[in-house]
Amino acid sequence: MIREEILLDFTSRFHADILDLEDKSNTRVYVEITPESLVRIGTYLFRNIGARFNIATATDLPPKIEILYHFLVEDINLLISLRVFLDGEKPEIESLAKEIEAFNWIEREMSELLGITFIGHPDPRRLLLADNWPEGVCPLRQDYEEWDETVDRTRGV
Amino acid sequence: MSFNLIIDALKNPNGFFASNPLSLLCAAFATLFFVLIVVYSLKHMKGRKGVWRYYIYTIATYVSSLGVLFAANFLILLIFWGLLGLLLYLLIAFGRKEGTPATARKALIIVGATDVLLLFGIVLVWKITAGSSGLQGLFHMPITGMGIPLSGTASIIAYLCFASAAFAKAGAMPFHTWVPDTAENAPTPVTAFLPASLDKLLGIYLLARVTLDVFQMTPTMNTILMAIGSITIVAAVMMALIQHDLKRLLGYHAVSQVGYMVLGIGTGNPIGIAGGLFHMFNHSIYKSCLFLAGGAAERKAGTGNLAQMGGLVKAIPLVFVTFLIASLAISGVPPMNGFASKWLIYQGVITSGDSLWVLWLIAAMLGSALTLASFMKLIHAVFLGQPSEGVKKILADKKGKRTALSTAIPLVVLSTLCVGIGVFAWKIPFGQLFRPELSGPVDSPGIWQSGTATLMLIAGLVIGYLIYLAGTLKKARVVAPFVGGETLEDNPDMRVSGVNFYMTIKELGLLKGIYRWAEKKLFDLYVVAGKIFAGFGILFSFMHNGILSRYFLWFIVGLVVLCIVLI
Amino acid sequence: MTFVYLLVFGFAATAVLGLITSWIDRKVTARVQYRVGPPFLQPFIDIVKLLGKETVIPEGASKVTFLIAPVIGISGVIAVATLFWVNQFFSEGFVGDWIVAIYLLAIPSLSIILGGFASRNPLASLGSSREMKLVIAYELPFILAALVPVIAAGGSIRLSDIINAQAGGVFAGNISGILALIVAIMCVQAKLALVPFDIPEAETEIVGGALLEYSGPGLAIFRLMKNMLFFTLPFFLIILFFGGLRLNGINILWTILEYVGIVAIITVIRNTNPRVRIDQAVRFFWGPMTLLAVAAVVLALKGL
Amino acid sequence: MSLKLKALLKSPWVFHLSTGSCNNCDIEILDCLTPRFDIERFGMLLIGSIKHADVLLVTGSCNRMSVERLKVLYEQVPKPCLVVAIGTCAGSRGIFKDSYNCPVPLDKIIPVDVYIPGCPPKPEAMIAGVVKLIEKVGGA
Amino acid sequence: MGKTIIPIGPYHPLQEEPEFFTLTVEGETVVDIDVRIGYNHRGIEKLSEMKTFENSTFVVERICGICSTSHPYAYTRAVEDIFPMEVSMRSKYIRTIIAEGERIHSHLLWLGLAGHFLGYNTVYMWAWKLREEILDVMEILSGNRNNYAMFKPGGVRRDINAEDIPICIKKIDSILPTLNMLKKAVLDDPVLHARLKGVGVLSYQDAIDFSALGPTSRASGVARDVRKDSPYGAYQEMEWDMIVTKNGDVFDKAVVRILEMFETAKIMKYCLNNLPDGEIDAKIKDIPPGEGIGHIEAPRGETFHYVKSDGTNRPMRHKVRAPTFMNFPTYKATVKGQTISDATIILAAIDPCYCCTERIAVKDVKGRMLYDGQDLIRLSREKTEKMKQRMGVR
Repeated sequence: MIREEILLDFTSRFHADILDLEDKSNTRVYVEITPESLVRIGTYLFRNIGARFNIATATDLPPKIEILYHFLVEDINLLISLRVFLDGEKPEIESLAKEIEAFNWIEREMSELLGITFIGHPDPRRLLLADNWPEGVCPLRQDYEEWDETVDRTRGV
Repeated sequence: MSFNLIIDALKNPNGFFASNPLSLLCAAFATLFFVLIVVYSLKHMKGRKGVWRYYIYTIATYVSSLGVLFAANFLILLIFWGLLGLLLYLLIAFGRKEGTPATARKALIIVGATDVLLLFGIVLVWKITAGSSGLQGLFHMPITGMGIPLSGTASIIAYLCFASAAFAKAGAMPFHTWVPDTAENAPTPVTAFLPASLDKLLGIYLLARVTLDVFQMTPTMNTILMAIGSITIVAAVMMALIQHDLKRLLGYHAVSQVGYMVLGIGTGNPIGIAGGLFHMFNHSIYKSCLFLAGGAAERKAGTGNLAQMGGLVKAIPLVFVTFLIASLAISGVPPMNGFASKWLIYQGVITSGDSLWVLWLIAAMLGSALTLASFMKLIHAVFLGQPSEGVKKILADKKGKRTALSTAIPLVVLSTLCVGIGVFAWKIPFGQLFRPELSGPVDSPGIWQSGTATLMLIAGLVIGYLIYLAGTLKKARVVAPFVGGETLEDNPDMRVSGVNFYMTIKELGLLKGIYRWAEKKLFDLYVVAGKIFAGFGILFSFMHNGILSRYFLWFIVGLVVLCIVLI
Repeated sequence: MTFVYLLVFGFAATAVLGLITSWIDRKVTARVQYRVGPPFLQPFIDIVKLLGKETVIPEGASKVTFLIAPVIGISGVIAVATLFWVNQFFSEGFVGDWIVAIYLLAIPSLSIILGGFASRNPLASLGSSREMKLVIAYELPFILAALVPVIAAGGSIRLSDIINAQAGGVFAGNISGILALIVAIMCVQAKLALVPFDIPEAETEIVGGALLEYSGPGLAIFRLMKNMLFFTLPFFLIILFFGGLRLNGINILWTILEYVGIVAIITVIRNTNPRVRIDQAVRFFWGPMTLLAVAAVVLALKGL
Repeated sequence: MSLKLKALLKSPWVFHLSTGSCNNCDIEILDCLTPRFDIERFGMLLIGSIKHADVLLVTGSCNRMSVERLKVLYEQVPKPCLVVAIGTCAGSRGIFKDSYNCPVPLDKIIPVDVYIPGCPPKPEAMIAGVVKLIEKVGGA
Repeated sequence: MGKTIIPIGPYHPLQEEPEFFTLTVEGETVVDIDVRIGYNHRGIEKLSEMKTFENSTFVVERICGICSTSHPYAYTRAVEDIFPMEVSMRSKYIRTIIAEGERIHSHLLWLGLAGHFLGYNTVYMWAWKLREEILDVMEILSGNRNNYAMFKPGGVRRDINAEDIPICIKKIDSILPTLNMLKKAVLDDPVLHARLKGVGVLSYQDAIDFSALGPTSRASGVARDVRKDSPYGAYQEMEWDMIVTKNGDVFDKAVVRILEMFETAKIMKYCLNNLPDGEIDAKIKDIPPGEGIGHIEAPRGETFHYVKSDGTNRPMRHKVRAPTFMNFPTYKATVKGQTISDATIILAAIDPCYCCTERIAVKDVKGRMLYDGQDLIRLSREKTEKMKQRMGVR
């Protein structure tokens, strides 16, 4: 399949869920979709088109949180980025990890660094932060503030 | 007619009982164990239902064993021998585990069946020697000094019958299977008294008597005995390696060690036989020590499952020390008594002249290493290693640290004997006590100077201690164990119970299949025979109903029928 | 008199020679790896340093067992080394025979196992269990291989007899002797827990295995014990297969060559192999090595 | 100076502790073992168990997970024990000073004896650092 | 029966970096495995958002010491992707040389460590001896053994002198025979075969499901290489082979890496021989608002950077995805059922780089040095004095 065919097939199949499509360059396409359709579209890209899941990047853009899911279609060198916007107060989205293993860790990471809840995640434990890190404090949020009074910001020695 | 003969026989009591040095020695040991077991039972059996019956049975067992040891003719021997089987059944039934009734039944059937074989053997001997002299011979036949050559089929069958009875009692293969079950399901003192010590003494006593006095051994029969001994050593200890229950594991060792005794007697030369007999005494010492210590540990931990024990050394240090000494003895670590008798047996094997002596020697020496392996597993799982959750609670309870005196005395006595006999007394038995049993002069091809060796080891210990003194022993500091920066307290699952230590070996090529068969009990004569008998369905289920009186009835009926047939 | 032997030969000489052997091993290893390697006195310095370090005992462990285990081990090595030395000097024999030697040689492993078990550390427990499995794995071929000289010496198990029987020609000159020697060297490799059989200590798997929790003097004794074993085991092989140390005239040179040769083979094996898994080790010893040893025994029985 | 202390300086066994580093210092430490640098010449060995260690080589900027564990580990080392902070991160947290996950500098957690700066320090620098340490202690 | 857990880590000689694996075992067999990471988490992503685009390069360089080229490379490509723009051919070649140099040293490092983990220290020493030569080449080209600081958005920071090229080629040539010998020693060793073949197999489907990358996926038959799939740098300019094997076990992962080193040497030599003339820096002034994605093939697999700019001189969001982040979870599929001994080498076989995985560090505007050498020596002396007193008391 060539690039146009894939895009055409993709847009016609999910046209109700696609809010916006930005054809940035020869190798990049950004597709904004509704959060509800993420699992369907993501699984379709992964399983049917054979795209490789690169990573998801979440950004805190108050009052919303944006997540980009990057899929690379290797044969034609096309990177499809699915964009979803979540509510910043109570970010919640269906988990893809229960379908595809590759999403497991990144969802765990996003959930602790940005406080996004992934519904139905098979293993929602903490991934990166320390055991004594307080619940609900998300370092990558724009409103993150130092919470620990014992922190010493001197240079040491 | 026959009653007259019996009355005649009764009028002449001298024909009933006789003694010789070996039986005296066995009786002395039996008395020792009897006393120790009674002392141990004071605490262990306290508060059980019908405990007075337990003591009566124990005393009866003791008396019966004396009867066997001093029997001067086969009939007396047979009567007490059968009585012992029955008492074994009654004593096992004091256990409080799920499998106890089945175990008691199994023991009775195996021992009872071989009792019948013993009877058959006696009859055959009687036929061979005095077939024409009527019943009288059966009563007056002395059990020593006949020297029947093992030439004809009848004599070979007779010998094998005797040997089977001895094997079943002592627990050698292939009649061993009741021993591990008993060890697991019977009360500790019963196990320590019967399968571990008394039955070994009696079984091997009978084997020695029969082999040395009643028959004249041939090289082929010697080879067969040695083969049985070697197979018993290795196979039983391989089973012991993978056990999960403390006393069942010890039970398999009780089987394995019989192999050494059979091997020793099978060598047919004085030094080997002395070794075999010596091993019999040593074994009963350390094995009852192990069972008693194991029982104390089991009582403390509240379970015999190795996976749920661990770390008990802090609760019962004395028990640990005696257990360690006894397990070093059973593994044959110099200078303990187990090494001394094994060493004698090896000498016997090397000088036996058997064409396969290398095989027997290797089996015996490898068995010794495997024994060490399984005891290391046991020591780790029970006493060292990390405590399980249950044991942690016990350790937190300060009150539980004392060992009861009635438990301590037998343990200390027995473990002292392990070291004492090994270091000081090892030359006495084979030089003096067994002298009458040995047909020729004892000359050993090797050297073992236990005294000097012990001194050397002690000197080594002193040197090691001096090195410690040169170091910083005094300023020792207690810190958390290093598990990569995490703490054991936060990760209670980081605990190696030791149960699966030898899984690697269990899953090794050919052994995997053998172990699988063994776990399906394909090597268990009782189960195999049971399966064969299952064809006789109704009869078997009638026999196999677990009602004691009926078993006893069958036993008597069988005896009577045989007597009548033979007369 | 016994104690003079014990102190002078059993302990002092064995320790010094063992430490030198350990240096040879480290130096050769370094040369194989294009490195310079440690200075000559390094093994001695290591021991002295460890003596100066603090003794730390793992929490909740059985203190006495933990501390006594190294002492038991070194006492076993001293005893067996004394046994070898004195049998070397006196033809009438001393203290024990071949069986005693084999049993005493198991004591160091026993002490390591006990020490590991007493450490209350899961990794140490695992290391000790591997050591135990290794012991039962190599014991079978080791006994078989060691039996070949006994057979060749006409069934005598006195070490002095075995030495004397080789006055005319060493057993390593026979086919059976060579085969048995190969097997025995592999077993010695495992007894010393060197690669490819360093499974019990596998630093990159279980951190150091049984010795993980030892520090200071305890570790010093264990290291000393291992280094002494590094001398004692090749010495045992020399007694069994080369007729013992011959300390007269030109034979000294031969003896040194034999000894250094055995050590060099051990070192080269350790540097040209990866560590095997424990099940592979057991398979190796119970499979090919046992077959080879059996072949050697059969040949020896046939007088070859 | 006692014989034992002298021996300590001739045979320092090092244990490597990474508390959140970028791998570079760690790799360079391993590099010290290899043919070109060969620290075994000085009797140094890299050992696996902290209970055998004489010198702790600490790399990295000590993140939250490491802080508590570092204290525990320092307790476990048999004394005398020297601590060497390898690299800029261990010395002063370097560019990670402002990170939310690097709360405390290393020397506020455990006493440090020597700092070897650099990102990463070259193996030569590490060897020189440890040798200087030895000289300092030995000069007493 | 309670389960038994064998810990690997967090401070374990297997790992240069702290990670905490818990192996649930039965005897020696691993029945389950779990991991706790976070011992290395430094918060680099957050830091990066405090730095300028230029300075961010230095921060991403310190994500990982072994990947100190991959991350800046991917980052600069991400920044260049915002406009988008192309850099000059000469800087493409230089970038390729540095990236490939890193690949060969990283693979040698892995090979050595794998040997070390197996107790085969001779391989470890030999591989690292060769690695020193490559580090020499890198030192000649960049001035440092690691953390080369060669990259900047728009080009490279430092040019290659023409007179250095023959020396570098000679050095690369000099290691090839030894590398060949090492290859034979490793790939033909029967004991290694016994240890590695059939161990830790990652099936083709698992490799797809986990989105495994780099040598880990190529060993399982998934032909996946960013250099071929979405070419960048100078990789299109020459012929080279992608190494793919079928079995997915540890041995195949070693084979892939060893054979790749030869390809890499080939690429490096080609680039050095055919270095085109031209500018090395496009001198970017302003970075417009937008999003950029850069991904390159690091030694361990694809490194992925995402940069979002809001038009200021700082990245608004900078996301780093190291190859290990995707490769690492494959341990779940590969370790179960193996023995403890195998578990360690399987974990090592994906060439894990936890520092990369846990990145999220911060960029610091000031650079790195906080104290000069003199200060440090002084401080060091003071500490040593204190220590001497302590030891004197003893």
